[in-house]
Amino acid sequence: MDQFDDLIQLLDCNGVAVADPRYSSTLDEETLLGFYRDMVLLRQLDMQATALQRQGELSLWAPSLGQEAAQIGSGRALKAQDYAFATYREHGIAWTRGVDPVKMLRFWRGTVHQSWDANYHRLYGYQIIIGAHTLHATGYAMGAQYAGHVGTGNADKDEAVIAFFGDGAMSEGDVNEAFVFAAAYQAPVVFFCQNNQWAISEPTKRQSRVPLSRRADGFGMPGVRVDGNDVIACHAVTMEALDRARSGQGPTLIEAVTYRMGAHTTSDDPTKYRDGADDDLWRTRDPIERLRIYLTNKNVLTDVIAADIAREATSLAERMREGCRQSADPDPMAMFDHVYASPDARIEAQRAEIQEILAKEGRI
Amino acid sequence: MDQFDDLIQLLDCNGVAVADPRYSSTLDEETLLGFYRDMVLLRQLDMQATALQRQGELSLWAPSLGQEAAQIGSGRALKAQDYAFATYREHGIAWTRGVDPVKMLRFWRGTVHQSWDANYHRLYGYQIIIGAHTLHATGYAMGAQYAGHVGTGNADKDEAVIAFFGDGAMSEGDVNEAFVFAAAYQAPVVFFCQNNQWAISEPTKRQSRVPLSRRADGFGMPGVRVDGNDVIACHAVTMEALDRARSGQGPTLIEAVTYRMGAHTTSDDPTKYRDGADDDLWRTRDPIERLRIYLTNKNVLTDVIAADIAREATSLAERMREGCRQSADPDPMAMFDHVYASPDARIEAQRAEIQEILAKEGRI
Amino acid sequence: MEELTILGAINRGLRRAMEADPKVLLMGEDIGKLGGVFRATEGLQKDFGEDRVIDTPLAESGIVGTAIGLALYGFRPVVEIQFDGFVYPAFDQIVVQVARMRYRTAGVLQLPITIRMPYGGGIGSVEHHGESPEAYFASTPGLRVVTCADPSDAYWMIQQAVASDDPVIFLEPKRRYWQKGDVDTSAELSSAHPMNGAKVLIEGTDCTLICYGPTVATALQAAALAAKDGVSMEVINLRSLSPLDLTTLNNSVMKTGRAIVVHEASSSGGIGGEVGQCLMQSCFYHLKAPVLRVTGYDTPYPPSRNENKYLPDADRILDALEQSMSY
Amino acid sequence: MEELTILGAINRGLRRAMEADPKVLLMGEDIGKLGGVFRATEGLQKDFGEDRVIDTPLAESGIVGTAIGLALYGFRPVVEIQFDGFVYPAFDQIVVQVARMRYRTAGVLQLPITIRMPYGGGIGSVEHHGESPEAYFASTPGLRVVTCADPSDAYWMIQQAVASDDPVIFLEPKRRYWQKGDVDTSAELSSAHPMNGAKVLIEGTDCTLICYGPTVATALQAAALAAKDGVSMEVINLRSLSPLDLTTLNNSVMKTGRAIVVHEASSSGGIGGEVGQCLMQSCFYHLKAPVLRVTGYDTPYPPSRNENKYLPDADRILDALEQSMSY
Ligand SMILES: Cc1ncc(C[n+]2csc(CCOP(=O)(O)OP(=O)(O)O)c2C)c(N)n1
Ligand SMILES: Cc1ncc(C[n+]2csc(CCOP(=O)(O)OP(=O)(O)O)c2C)c(N)n1
Ligand SMILES: [Mg+2]
Ligand SMILES: [Mg+2]
Repeated sequence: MDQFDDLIQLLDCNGVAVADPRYSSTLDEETLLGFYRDMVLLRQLDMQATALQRQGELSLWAPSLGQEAAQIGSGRALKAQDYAFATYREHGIAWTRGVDPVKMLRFWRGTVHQSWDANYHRLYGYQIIIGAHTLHATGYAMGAQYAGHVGTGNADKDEAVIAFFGDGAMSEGDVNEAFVFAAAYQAPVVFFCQNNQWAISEPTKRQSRVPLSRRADGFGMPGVRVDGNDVIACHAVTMEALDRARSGQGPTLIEAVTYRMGAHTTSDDPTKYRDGADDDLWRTRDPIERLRIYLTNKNVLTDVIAADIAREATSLAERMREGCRQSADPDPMAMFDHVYASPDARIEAQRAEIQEILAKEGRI
Repeated sequence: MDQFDDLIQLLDCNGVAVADPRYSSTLDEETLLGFYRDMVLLRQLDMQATALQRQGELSLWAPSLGQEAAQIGSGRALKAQDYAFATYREHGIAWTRGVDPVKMLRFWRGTVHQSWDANYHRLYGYQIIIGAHTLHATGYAMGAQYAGHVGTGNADKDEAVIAFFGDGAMSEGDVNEAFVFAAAYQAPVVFFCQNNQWAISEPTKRQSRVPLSRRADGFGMPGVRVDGNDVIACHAVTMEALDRARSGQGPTLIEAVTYRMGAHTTSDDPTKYRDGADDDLWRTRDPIERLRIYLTNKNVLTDVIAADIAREATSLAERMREGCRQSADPDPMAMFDHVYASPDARIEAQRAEIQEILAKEGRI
Repeated sequence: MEELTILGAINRGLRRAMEADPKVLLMGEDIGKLGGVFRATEGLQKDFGEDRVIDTPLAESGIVGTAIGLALYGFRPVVEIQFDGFVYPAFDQIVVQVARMRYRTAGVLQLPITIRMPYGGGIGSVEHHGESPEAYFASTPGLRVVTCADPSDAYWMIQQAVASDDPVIFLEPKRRYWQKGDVDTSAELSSAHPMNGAKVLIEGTDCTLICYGPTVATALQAAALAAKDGVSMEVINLRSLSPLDLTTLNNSVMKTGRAIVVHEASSSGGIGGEVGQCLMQSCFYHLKAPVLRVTGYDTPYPPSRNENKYLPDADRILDALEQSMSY
Repeated sequence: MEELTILGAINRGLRRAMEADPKVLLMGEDIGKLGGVFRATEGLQKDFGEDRVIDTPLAESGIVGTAIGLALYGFRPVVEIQFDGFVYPAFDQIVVQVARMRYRTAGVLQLPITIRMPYGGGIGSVEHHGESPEAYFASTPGLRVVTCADPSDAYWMIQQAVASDDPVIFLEPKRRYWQKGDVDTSAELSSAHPMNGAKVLIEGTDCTLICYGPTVATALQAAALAAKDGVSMEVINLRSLSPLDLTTLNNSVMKTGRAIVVHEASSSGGIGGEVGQCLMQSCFYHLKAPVLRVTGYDTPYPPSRNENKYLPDADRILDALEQSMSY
């Protein structure tokens, strides 16, 4: 089957609003302009981080390039009380959860293991272990249930949880166990799979010969397949799934069909395993461009506003460069903190030992 | 939905042959009589082993009571060249693969870790780790593919693999990963899930709120839901799935809906978690009784033959009792064999040490 | 004072922990109506409900993984792994996620999760039901690994484990489950011997016998026999396998100059080697003999009809004692 | 003689193993077209086809579990785990199934599987990319655990691992992947130094320095510095972490009376303690000082900007040497 068959779509590749029998969107134009701004800034953020890695300021970076609609659309569907678990690629989710891009970089620079306060942003840090966090999200959602924060009818209190992962993750046992637990307990969790067509060098068909969204039914939850480059559709399906979750109707699996326009990470070389043809096809489906056309035609996105956003993007990039270069290296002695809730004799002895050696060698 | 809706059935609970639009059976009456004999002897085997455990001859036993049709029907569908992977409960499969019941007992007596020669019987030994062997089966099936023993059209050479497991196992990551691999490589493997309604004390609905067979579609393989107490139907669906596998058409998931009439194991006490109501319902679906009625009505199962089978059962039980009691304890020094392909210095030193101590204490 | 079995003490300890803190949840396979295959949670679902004593789907990684989420939400999950041999599917979640959450987040997030499991051999069962995986966990920074050897420790240590803000691997010596002993259930948790401290069970002068969990009873038996032969053994119950209470061990070995470590797990890579190495470093000039090990062999666990020859027993401990004294 | 990097030597060794035995298969994530994230399998799929160099779905337990089935069918799977930090989802299949198959079946079934993985720190990457999980495997009976430190060993040991009828955990020191050295690719496999034997790299008289994998280069550097100060260190590359080549170690320590073990993994429960305990037992009267350890700390692996302080270096080895000599 064609990978674009039967996708839920509300804005087509040419920036024309289309109707879908299953979903509709009531977003006003201000909100859509906001999405556009988010996506432009996210792309800027991503390109700047990639550049910083090339300049040796970061040890690694996983580009979100091309996945702006999937991330902004779903991220903006979350309410303040919701909680999200994401991977190393979901900078757009971190953005929608209010994480300062400068902070995001600290993980990639090797300064810290987790860039931001998970509880403050209600977003767990970048998860590297494929799929592991889908179980954390499910357990967190079970917690909301046991705490009585689901299905009370209070739209500002009821909580939902969302887990982001990729097409490759669909093969991990943990992700399938998360489906089992979520369905068994009808936990308020949304599984948002960004099918960006690749797991490093492996195409999605190496993981599955049928659309990933079809996996849902057999676990006893609805599966939704959405155009992952249509920010309006991604927002609509995520909103609906989160509402279902909050109201106690259980989990949903969303497959957002998108494309990893860049390399897997800055250490990857896609030319080794994919040719340009796909890139060209997907450039015609660019998530930002189609919304730009739509908003321009509607005269919502004027040249003045476009210039404002461009300026904002430039200064964001500047702030990232400075923030990154200025960020201090971690205190070596911090290596020994927080292994346990209280100090451990072995570890404290090791701390003292290395401190002495570093001092002696004048390395500290 | 009613758990019996839409089950593939060819012989109903009253022993009447029924038509099914999807499957039919062309088994002659001799073969069916053979199935009847198999099931009667399997039940005898199981009851005798349970008794031996009570008498302290075995440390444990997992009863197959009630699952005779699922095991004999599927087991008899295998060809000599096929390979099977089963669990601690599939004595009926071991029976159809020609394993001497006396040998089966050695594992449960604590004499050996594996009761029989897996390669000779083309049946891997009792697997205790839930689901682990579904991956072994899938890999073995991939091996048959790479070796060119699949889809050649030679019905006596083409190989298929079958993995047996339970309803609880459907929740394990390994089983779901096995589905992923089998579908990705279109491996010639049949996943035969005996849904006996219970995983120790947990009912199937704790694992899944939808029929287990529905899991298949989302992984890209057919799912079949069969009356697991109908030996004819179990045989038919397994035959068909194995043929598909051998001819290179890939994996199938079969859910055989049956019932664990006995305890989980001899250490279990089902009265703690289930009432007699289910037992009564399922007694009316007894797999042996319905075939007995059918064959009796057809005058295939005469009193004379029935008496022969009864005698055979009695002598089997006798042979098991004697064989079990006579089976020698393992040589303590065998504990140190076969850790590595060649002797290991550490281990040989440990062997020598304990040998000396046991000798000194006159314990050997 | 009440007489309880180790199993009964764990059940009572769990009950008390649940009464003390409404955030405490139990999760596992068959722990509800059945009360667990050993009945450690018997009666708890009836009294605390299905939302606090949760029967889970059959998936160990799923159990531990969702327990992590529950802990992040603010609950204190107590996970039961049905048998030692079934913990490995959850290994990734335990050593990569549970053990490191506090460190990874520089203290922002913590996971007060207790993972209980019956462990050790000697119950005459089939493969995977007699294992001693403690070294895997004890060598993982961020985990606390403890084990009990009598009803009083079982009762108090399980409560300390649940109350701990660090994740705790709580190992229950299954073949000693029915061992009886007095427990002062009226005492305060705060007055209990610290979970991470070893205990000198018998004072002695000639050799320190270090044991834990199921081998404590064996060690006491050996010490009694040695005493008959006029050899005075100091028996120490390690209790905490990580972190190790080296202070108590050092004080003893400084005095005796000899030590033997006893455990069911294989020798190579086991707790005994770590203890021995630590004692060599801390008591080098005091050691009259090398620290010796009496352990399971460097093989997988054997079929149960051989387990009585695989498991450390008094004969083997006395043999090691003889070796040690001969230096 | 050819000059190769460790990475190139592994690639060449795999190629030679595949040429020598048509039953040899490679499996893993991204090992095909991409040639692996480090390019260890570069060009092999092109030359041997997709049926012998198999890109797998993203599931480590699935990879090892299906490799078991393939081995049962008669193949010799070589599994690549992309990074040390991603091996844990496969832990159950490795320690419960792979390690025990021969023992479980009393020799009827064997699993000649090689599980390769880049390991160790120092490449400045994010969490999970700098781990040293060797102790988990070395303490598991039934597994052979080896690691290489130079191109020649890499070339020969990978072939020996693939040819071994026992399962082998093959650890590749990723930060040394690009280290160059001469390899006599024209020699016979049979003439190579045995996979399970340690190697004395430098003979010395004052102290034995035991290292393996990524710490070998560090140890050699420290030994050179010590030599300048007139201290003669004997440097031994362990190579096989299980089983341990105690004969070579004993011979050295009997001579030097001192030993220091160096590894990146945490100290507690690491290989160092096992080696130290064994040496204490075998060389008790010859030890002039306790065996000392220079290792990673008892913490999870730190953020990469601190790793150069976490990893053992010459300063720390020389400090330990000073301590050892001061006894
Ligand atoms: C358990 C585990 N195995 C392997 C890896 C190495 N790895 C990192 S990203 C990746 C591919 C993930 O693909 P996908 O799930 O589609 O997410 P994407 O990178 O495309 O966003 C792999 C194999 C890992 N991080 N964790
Ligand atoms: C990995 C693992 N976890 C837990 C167990 C303990 N256990 C043994 S049988 C069983 C229930 C299995 O139920 P099911 O898969 O339905 O098979 P059945 O026993 O009903 O045939 C459990 C939990 C195990 N053997 N392996
Ligand atoms: Mg992807
Ligand atoms: Mg069942």
